[in-house]
Amino acid sequence: MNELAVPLNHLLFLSGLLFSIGMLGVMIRRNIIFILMSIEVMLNACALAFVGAGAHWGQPDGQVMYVMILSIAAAEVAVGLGLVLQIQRRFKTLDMDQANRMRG
Amino acid sequence: MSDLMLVLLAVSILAGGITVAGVLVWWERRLLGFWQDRLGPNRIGPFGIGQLGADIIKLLFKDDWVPPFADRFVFVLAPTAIIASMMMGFAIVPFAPGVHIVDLNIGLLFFLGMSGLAVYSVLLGGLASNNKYALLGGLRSASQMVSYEVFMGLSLMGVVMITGSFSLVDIVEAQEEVWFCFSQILGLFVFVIAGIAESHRLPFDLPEAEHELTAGFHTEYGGMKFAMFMLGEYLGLALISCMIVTLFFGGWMGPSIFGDWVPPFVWFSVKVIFVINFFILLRAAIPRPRYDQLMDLGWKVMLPITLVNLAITGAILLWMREVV
Amino acid sequence: MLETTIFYISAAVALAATILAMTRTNAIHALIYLIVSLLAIAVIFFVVGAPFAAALEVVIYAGAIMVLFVFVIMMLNLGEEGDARERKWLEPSIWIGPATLSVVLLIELIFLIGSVEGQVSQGVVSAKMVGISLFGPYVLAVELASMLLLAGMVGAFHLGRRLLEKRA
Amino acid sequence: MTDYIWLIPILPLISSITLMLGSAYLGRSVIATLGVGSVGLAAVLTGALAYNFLHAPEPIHVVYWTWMQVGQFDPSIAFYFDGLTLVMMSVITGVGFLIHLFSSEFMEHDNSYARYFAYLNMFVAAMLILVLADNLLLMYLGWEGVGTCSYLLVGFWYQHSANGRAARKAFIVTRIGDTAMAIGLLVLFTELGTLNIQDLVAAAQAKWQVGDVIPLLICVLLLAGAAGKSAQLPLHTWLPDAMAGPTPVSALIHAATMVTAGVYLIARTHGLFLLSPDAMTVVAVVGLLTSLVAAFTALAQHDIKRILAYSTISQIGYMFLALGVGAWTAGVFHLMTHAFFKALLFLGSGAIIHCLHHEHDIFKMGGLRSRMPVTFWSFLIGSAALAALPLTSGFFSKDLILLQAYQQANIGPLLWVGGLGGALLTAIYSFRLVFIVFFGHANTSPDREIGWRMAIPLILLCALSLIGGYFSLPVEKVFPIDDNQHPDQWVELVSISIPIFGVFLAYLLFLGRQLDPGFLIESASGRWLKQFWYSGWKIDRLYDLALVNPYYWIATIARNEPVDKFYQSIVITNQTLNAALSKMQTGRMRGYIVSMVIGLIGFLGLSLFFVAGAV
Repeated sequence: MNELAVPLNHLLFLSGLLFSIGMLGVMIRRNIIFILMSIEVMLNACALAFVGAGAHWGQPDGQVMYVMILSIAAAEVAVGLGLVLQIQRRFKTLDMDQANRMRG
Repeated sequence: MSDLMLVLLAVSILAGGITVAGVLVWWERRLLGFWQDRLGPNRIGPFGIGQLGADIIKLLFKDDWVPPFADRFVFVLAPTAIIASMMMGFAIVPFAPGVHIVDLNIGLLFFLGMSGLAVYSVLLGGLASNNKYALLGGLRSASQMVSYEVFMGLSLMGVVMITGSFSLVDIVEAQEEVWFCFSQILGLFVFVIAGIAESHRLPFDLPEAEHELTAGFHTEYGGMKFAMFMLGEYLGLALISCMIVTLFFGGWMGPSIFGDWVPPFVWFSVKVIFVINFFILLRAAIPRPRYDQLMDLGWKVMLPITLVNLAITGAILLWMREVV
Repeated sequence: MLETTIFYISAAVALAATILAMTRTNAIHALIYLIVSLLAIAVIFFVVGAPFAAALEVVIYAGAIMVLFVFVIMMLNLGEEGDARERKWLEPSIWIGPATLSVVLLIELIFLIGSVEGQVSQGVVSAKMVGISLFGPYVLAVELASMLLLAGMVGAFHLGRRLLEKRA
Repeated sequence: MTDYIWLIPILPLISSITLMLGSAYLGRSVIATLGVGSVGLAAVLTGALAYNFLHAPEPIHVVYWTWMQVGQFDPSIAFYFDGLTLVMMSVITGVGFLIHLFSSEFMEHDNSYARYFAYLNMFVAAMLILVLADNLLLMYLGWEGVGTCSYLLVGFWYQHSANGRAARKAFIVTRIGDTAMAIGLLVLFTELGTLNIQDLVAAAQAKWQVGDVIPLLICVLLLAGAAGKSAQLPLHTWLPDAMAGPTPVSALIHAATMVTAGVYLIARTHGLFLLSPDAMTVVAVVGLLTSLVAAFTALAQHDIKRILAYSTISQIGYMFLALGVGAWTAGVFHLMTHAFFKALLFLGSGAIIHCLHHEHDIFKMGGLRSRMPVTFWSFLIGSAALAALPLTSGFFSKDLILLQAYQQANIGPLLWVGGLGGALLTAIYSFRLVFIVFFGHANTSPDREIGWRMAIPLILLCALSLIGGYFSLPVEKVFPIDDNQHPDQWVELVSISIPIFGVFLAYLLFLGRQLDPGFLIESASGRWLKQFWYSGWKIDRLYDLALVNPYYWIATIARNEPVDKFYQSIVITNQTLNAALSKMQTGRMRGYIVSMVIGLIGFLGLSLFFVAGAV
């Protein structure tokens, strides 16, 4: 696979673009499920950057970080979706702005 | 292998896979009839072999109807997912020395990934039908398949530990001396059961249990789309059988007492047919468990067994490394 | 050159699918696009010589995490009225501000990344190498990850269990 | 043949862990088999080790792995095995096995059978680590391990708060000594750069002259640790209270093994003590004073176990006396014989208590001679050995100590006279116990006779108490050879005759009643003295007045001191700021996200600015 001729910064651009899109999604959506999905996109963008950098140096460290991100994502989704079910049951809606009772 | 040969092989696997899946429908019904003391399809052609053609004609010419309450985009997408992923899964199966489409260094993980993607077909089919039975069937299959995927993956790690590679060719070659069905008997046991659950074949076909859920996730499907689900299921059966043979029964290798006059591909086919027949026998012989029993079996029996298997294998490997 | 082409095609697919996923009103459709985007990223991983990451992306991200999403959406059973509401929530007046912010961030990122040089691929980093460094220098991180997963499992169980008990 | 040394401490440890984890699932017979069997197996292995060692008496040093590595400090998990270790291990596993066997019947009807054996096995493991350790840090691990087990076992019947109090007292008082010992270890390490005992002694002898100050300091600190663990003056007050635990525990921990750890520590580091004659004199004086104080106290007690506890303190005082006058072999010898006969006495008292419904008061017993013959004979033999009557094991060891004390350079005769006084008292109180409990008329009647699992350890320990004096310890290579002259004949004669005279006196006083000390006891000063001795020379009271109460007082007034006000103000400031900042919690998630993004953009902008600025 040595004939791959992609500059590293193209890959990082892709990662940055995905990250921005995911961030935009987090900011504009009100449905909690979409917010969780957007967070997944952001995590994936980070993972892409890590793996790309690891590939650039030919080191496994990037993929190690990818595994860590994966476990974070898995834990986050498990807890997050549990919360989604709870919110749906308590507020009868998935609107993030309705769940605003925790304030100072 | 040249590119042309590769393309030919790929095409023949695609065509062969679909044909085999079709033949399997007939073969299963014949065998079931035989084991359950009834006749099975025997009207059309010798031994009822023409039944296959009749079924195809019926399915092809049926009205391709999408229920108005369904989510059309997802409804149409769902059946293609299982066919696509199962077909992709065949890409890594080594049928004979050198006869495989690609020898991935992550072959086993690729197989796991493809069988993981097959979940979507059932899940999305159930969801898009907008039907209570279909939804329940989809929910059941999602938890069943996601759960059993865990031990399916874990049960294979013993094999990977012994071989030191995810490549299926390496795994087959590592069985030169002794097949892994002896050293990995626990892994084989779990993998067979998880394989049945993954392809939701009869003892574990809770997602489509007729008496509870009519036909489960594919209640609303008919015609060609239904045929694709069926095809996907039989392809899955064939793929799991190929994997069992490759991982635990030495793949294309035969017992050495037979010498090498039997071609490897024949060995492979014989073993696969044997395993498929075993699955059909299971369907004929074992009643369906309750859904909670199925999940209990998975998390409370299978998972501990796989973990014990992993621990034992690891300990023995470390010990052998110390000794050697 | 085949790999390079594949890379750019997958990048385009990933971007398009992600944008589509972020703008759908139907959660299931958005998820399907997201899965496509993940698969495209898996292909990119494979092409840049990280087959292990690619396999994990398919097995765990697309095969397990996204299944959980679908699962939850099935349990919530969002109807047609949900779609209409989502459409109302996606008015330009809502997203124009955040979009500006994102674009500013993107521009900054591009400036920062722009100075990076070099090619991506230096050959394949095999699963074995990843495993060796996971259980070698990064073993503490593995332990931490296992703690995290345990905490996630306990948390999810706790949240879900209360749900079941209240219903019963 | 050294391969299996590690098995000896590991076996009880594994059994202990199994019992802890599986206590709910195991039957009583399984628990007993595990608990007793593991120690029995360890004893068999120790026997095999002893057989090998006696044929080829070379010290064995096995390094397993480096425990930790911090700069120069790299203690290892390693065992050092020589004659002294062998003696200790034989006592721990041999006597320990007999006591475990005894316990299996004694505790049979207790609800926490598994917990008991788990603790007891853990104790044996920790004690073995203590004596096998090749460095002082690993030894300290075992040292604290036995302390923990002692705490757990003294408070074994924690349902009564008094037992918990006794356990805490034992723990805290020994902790005072342990802290001193830890400081001693730190000083040793900073001075010599190693904690390995053999290296350390060699380095110390190379570095310091005899009589230097630093060895004196180290020795005194080590002595404080030893005094805490071995219940020597002034840290002895925990041991009588520790009798709250089950009697076999008292036999194992508070008579035969743990309390002798201090003796072992000093014997093990005798190379350091040889550098500091002053420290040795302190050891001898502490030992002598302890032995006298405890002997007087034992004379006035009513509780059978407290008598034995004070007797233990007194006997360990003898061992310290021996160590202090440089009679290393005699001290360790007395340690061994004392383990035999004191375990015997404790187990005998355990048998009595077991059969008399937990009666502890000796004046409520009596006439048990004919009804509990096995116990009677074992008690008689044990008391004879304790009183050092000729031909018993105690005689050989105590006689050796007294003779060597006489020859000590400065204050030898004084130590000898003190020791003789102690011996006389020992004979009196031990036979007072025998005469009151087993002779005279019966006040209570035992409801059962002991079973074989209690009888066999008693009989075996009887045999050991009788013939233990003929053992010769394989410690010639460990300790410097005594080259003392043999003292005059009359010294020896007096040493032998004093215990016999004591027994005779006890007979006159408590059995024959030819001597009636009534007028003495009834007099005002006699009553006061009796009360004084009964309360253990009022030392507990003194500690309460001098230490405990002032501490409470300081703690009470320290609650409202001005420094606290300063910290209060920090708290108030924080609370105010927190109230202000928590206004920012609007509860609107997207607000948070947007502010995070703005912050991110700001930081990236800053870094961009600096990158650009650098270029």
